[in-house]
Amino acid sequence: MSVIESVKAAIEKVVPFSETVIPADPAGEGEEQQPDQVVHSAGAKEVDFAKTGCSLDVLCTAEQILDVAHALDGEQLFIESIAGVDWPKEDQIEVVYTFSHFQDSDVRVMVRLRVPRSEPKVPTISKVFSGADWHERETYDFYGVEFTDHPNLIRILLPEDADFYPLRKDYMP
Amino acid sequence: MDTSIWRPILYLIGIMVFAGLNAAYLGWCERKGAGRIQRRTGPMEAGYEGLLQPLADGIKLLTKQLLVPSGADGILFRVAPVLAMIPAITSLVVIPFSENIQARAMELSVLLLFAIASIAMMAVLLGGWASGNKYSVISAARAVSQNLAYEIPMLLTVICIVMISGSMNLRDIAMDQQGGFWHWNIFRLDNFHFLYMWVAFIIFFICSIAETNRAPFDMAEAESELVAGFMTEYSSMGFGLFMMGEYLNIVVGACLTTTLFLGGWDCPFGMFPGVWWFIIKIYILIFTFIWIRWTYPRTQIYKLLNLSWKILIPFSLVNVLLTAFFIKVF
Amino acid sequence: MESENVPSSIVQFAQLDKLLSLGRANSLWPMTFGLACCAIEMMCTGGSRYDISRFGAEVFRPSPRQSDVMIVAGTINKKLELAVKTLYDQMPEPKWVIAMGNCAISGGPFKVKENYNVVEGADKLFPVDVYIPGCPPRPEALLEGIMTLEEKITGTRRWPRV
Amino acid sequence: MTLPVHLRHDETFVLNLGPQHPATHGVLRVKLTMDGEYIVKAEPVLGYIHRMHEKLAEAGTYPQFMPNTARMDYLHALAFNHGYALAVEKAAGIEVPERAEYIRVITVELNRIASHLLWWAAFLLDLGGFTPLLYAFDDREQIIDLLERVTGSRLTYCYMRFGGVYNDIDDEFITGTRDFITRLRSRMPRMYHDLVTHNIILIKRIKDIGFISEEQCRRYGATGPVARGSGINYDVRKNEPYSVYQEFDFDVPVYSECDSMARYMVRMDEIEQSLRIIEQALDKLPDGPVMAKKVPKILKPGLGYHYSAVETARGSLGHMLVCNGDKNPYKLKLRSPTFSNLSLYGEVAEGMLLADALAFMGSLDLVIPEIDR
Repeated sequence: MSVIESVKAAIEKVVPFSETVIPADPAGEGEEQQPDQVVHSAGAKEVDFAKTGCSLDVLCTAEQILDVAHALDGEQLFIESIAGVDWPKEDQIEVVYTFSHFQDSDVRVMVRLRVPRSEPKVPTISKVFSGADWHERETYDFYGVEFTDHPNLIRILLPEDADFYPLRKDYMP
Repeated sequence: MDTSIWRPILYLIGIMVFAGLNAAYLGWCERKGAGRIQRRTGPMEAGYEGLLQPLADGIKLLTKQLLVPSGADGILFRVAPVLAMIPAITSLVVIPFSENIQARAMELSVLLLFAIASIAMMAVLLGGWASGNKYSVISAARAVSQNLAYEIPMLLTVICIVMISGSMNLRDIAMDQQGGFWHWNIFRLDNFHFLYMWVAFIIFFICSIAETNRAPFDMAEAESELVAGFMTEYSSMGFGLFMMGEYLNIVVGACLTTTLFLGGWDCPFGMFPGVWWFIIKIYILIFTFIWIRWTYPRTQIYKLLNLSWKILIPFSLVNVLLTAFFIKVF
Repeated sequence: MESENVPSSIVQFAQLDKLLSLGRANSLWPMTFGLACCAIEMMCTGGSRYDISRFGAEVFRPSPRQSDVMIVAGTINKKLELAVKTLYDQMPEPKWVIAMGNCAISGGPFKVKENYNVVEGADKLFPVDVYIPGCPPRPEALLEGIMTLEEKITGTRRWPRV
Repeated sequence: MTLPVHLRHDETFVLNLGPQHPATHGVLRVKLTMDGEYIVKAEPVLGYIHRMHEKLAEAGTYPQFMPNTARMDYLHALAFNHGYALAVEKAAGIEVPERAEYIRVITVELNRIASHLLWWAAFLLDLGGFTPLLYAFDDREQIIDLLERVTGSRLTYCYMRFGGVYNDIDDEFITGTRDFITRLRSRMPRMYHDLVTHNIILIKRIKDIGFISEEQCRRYGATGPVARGSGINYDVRKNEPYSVYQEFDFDVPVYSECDSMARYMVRMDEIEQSLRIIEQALDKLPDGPVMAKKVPKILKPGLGYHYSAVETARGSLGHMLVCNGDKNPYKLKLRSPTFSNLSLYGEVAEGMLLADALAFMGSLDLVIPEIDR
């Protein structure tokens, strides 16, 4: 069994795969203009590596991230990065984790979760992947995402006394 | 006229000039030497081949603001740089430059020299401690442990020389080695001393690099670790005096090595002995100091101490025993 | 330079002043303080091709106490601001500052309306004597900057005399 | 060296290393809690050169961000160029002509050698050896001359374009590069290895210092020479071949000693491997255009997440690009390798002596603007 398949199976145990159907929006953006759009809404889905640079796209909720991290840790993946993406229209902040594998080629797992903008709280995974510590602090620094149970959640790149989250879309100095 | 008054004054002036020129121009030599080793030219624009560079540096350092940091111990902070200079100049008093050129011939000049040399370590200790800077304090602690470790093998090798020459007078030791390089303590043929005296020479030379805090043993001024070590808080001439003291210590170290091991003012082939041989020898040694500095990376403080306690001291002890044995047997 | 504004004193030490300024100009020791990209070009200037040592300025001192000129080689941001200011204050007089690169001059490419963290120019913090434009400036430009600073100190240009 | 058992925590003091310190290669600050010369706790403090690159990426259009990429990792600027170009090309679906890919590989590898040479110089400087710096810079200047010829700048290149490169290489560049390869090959064993690598002081300084286990690398996400020095055979050029790297025959140097010496050897071997790649690329260099035809002036990639990784001299660099069909990137996350590599510093440096900790820090090859972005 290849790494991607076993990772997928491990994630499946934690976050079951599901898809939702949304009716087509006539004025919608993007290339797909089909009447009914099937959207991947939870769990792991294989995507084209050559096109997106990822082999698995995982959607989960903030509560599930710790289990997902344990599953990925069990598969010997290493943490590449944690990023935040601000979606003010949906009033959400997305946290994107990427993991990769040292031995197998073309493995990249992108884990995405969304939290409300008003109360962005995500459990920390720095107990599982020590490297996540700094990445989470950076995400806190830029987006104000609060990583609960983080041992040392303080500003990392900005001055300690900064009171703004510069990468939120509505921030303008 | 009574020469007894003029003699000390002349020697005083002579030593001051010698010390001053060396302290100033060894800096220039170092920069030029480093430049040549590193495929560049070194100072070029201040005078011919940058010969006026020490003058420019001197003027600049003298006219710079002298800062005493607020956390520093005022008196000790000011005394330390002077303490770095004084022993180095004082040591030159007993160095025999040639048969007739010596400021003061003393019976126990070797002892005096080492007694004075330990004061230089005090300068580093006081300067580092009085600065009130953490880097300086670490540096001071390093300097003390380093000096303690390296005084012992150095003195043990000197004991070998004293046993061979039967005197503690530097002039007598040098006189004892006259008449060609096979009489020098390093290659001494009689009593088969050459069998182990070269080891003593190497030990002595390593120790003198360590004693003068030069790379690769510049633990006290480890630039990439301790910023500038004990000199971190020194500006202006305080820093200048430390630098000059360092160069003068090198000169004293080279003079001592020359007198103890390389026959002092003796010509290698036993002809035309004179002061120029002494000068040539010390500058070759000084060049070696510079050469080593710009060639090797720095060692580690605990490895440095291990080198002394685990290698140099046992070897020098064996050397003392061998010396006694060879003197007794042959 | 300075004498144009300062009233002349009764006793003049013209020749002595000249000697002092010549000494200072020929022994400009920079501080080892690389901030960003420009620091690499500053190191190149110390390298054997450009060789800053010809002007007696290769003695990069790590401690501000022993340095005469601070080459601000890179971007200063809000977090670093205080540290740079402290370093400047720690340098003994007389001291000079060279702002190397666009970031140190004005904030360079980071002077945008989204700027939330970059100090727009070293001269917001302390007086700057010589500005060297470029992103990063070439080593020749830094040499020229050093020579301009020498000109500022002594009043005459080293080379070429114009 | 490990921490002595009789350590008394009540006698510790805090040593503030940086932001201006000769060993931190810029403006990193490390808060060290020390017991004598032993480090009880090391805590890197970042952000002293945070230059808001991610914000600037969102502020401008896609091509406008290209010059910024070079200002992050100024030592291996072309790899950052390359990574960003790949990410946008992936998102916008732009095909790059083959010649352009070869030129990209040649210049990126030349730049990698320059970066390793500078690391070598700076590392030796950390260890107190000043002269290697001048020799390495001498060789580095040769590379800069070559790259300046095609890219137009010395350090912060903005050479790559979406769909190719800005400038074609000429014969003089090719012969110059071949001369440089022979020059560096002849200098590597005699100058770099005989004089420095086999130096007993250097070996004693860095052998068994800074032990990073394989597991630590994984937990912290350390990549590049740091991971390869810990026995992990991971190189983005091999694991997820991008550009035309799959065309070349080269080895990934891996040492399993896990100490600073292993990382040193990895980088030294990588210089030789890069020379091999350049040589093969010059031999195989195809003819043709260096820019793709019909690259739209204003790029508007559709909604999507695109991740592209490249191997820089310091490890795996990731660009995560989120597009929303607008003319500027919606979000660009830069996964910089040294950020992850440095994050294990605190754990590893614990219990070390000060001088060893700084030697270990040097072996990580830090470029601070790349950490802070």
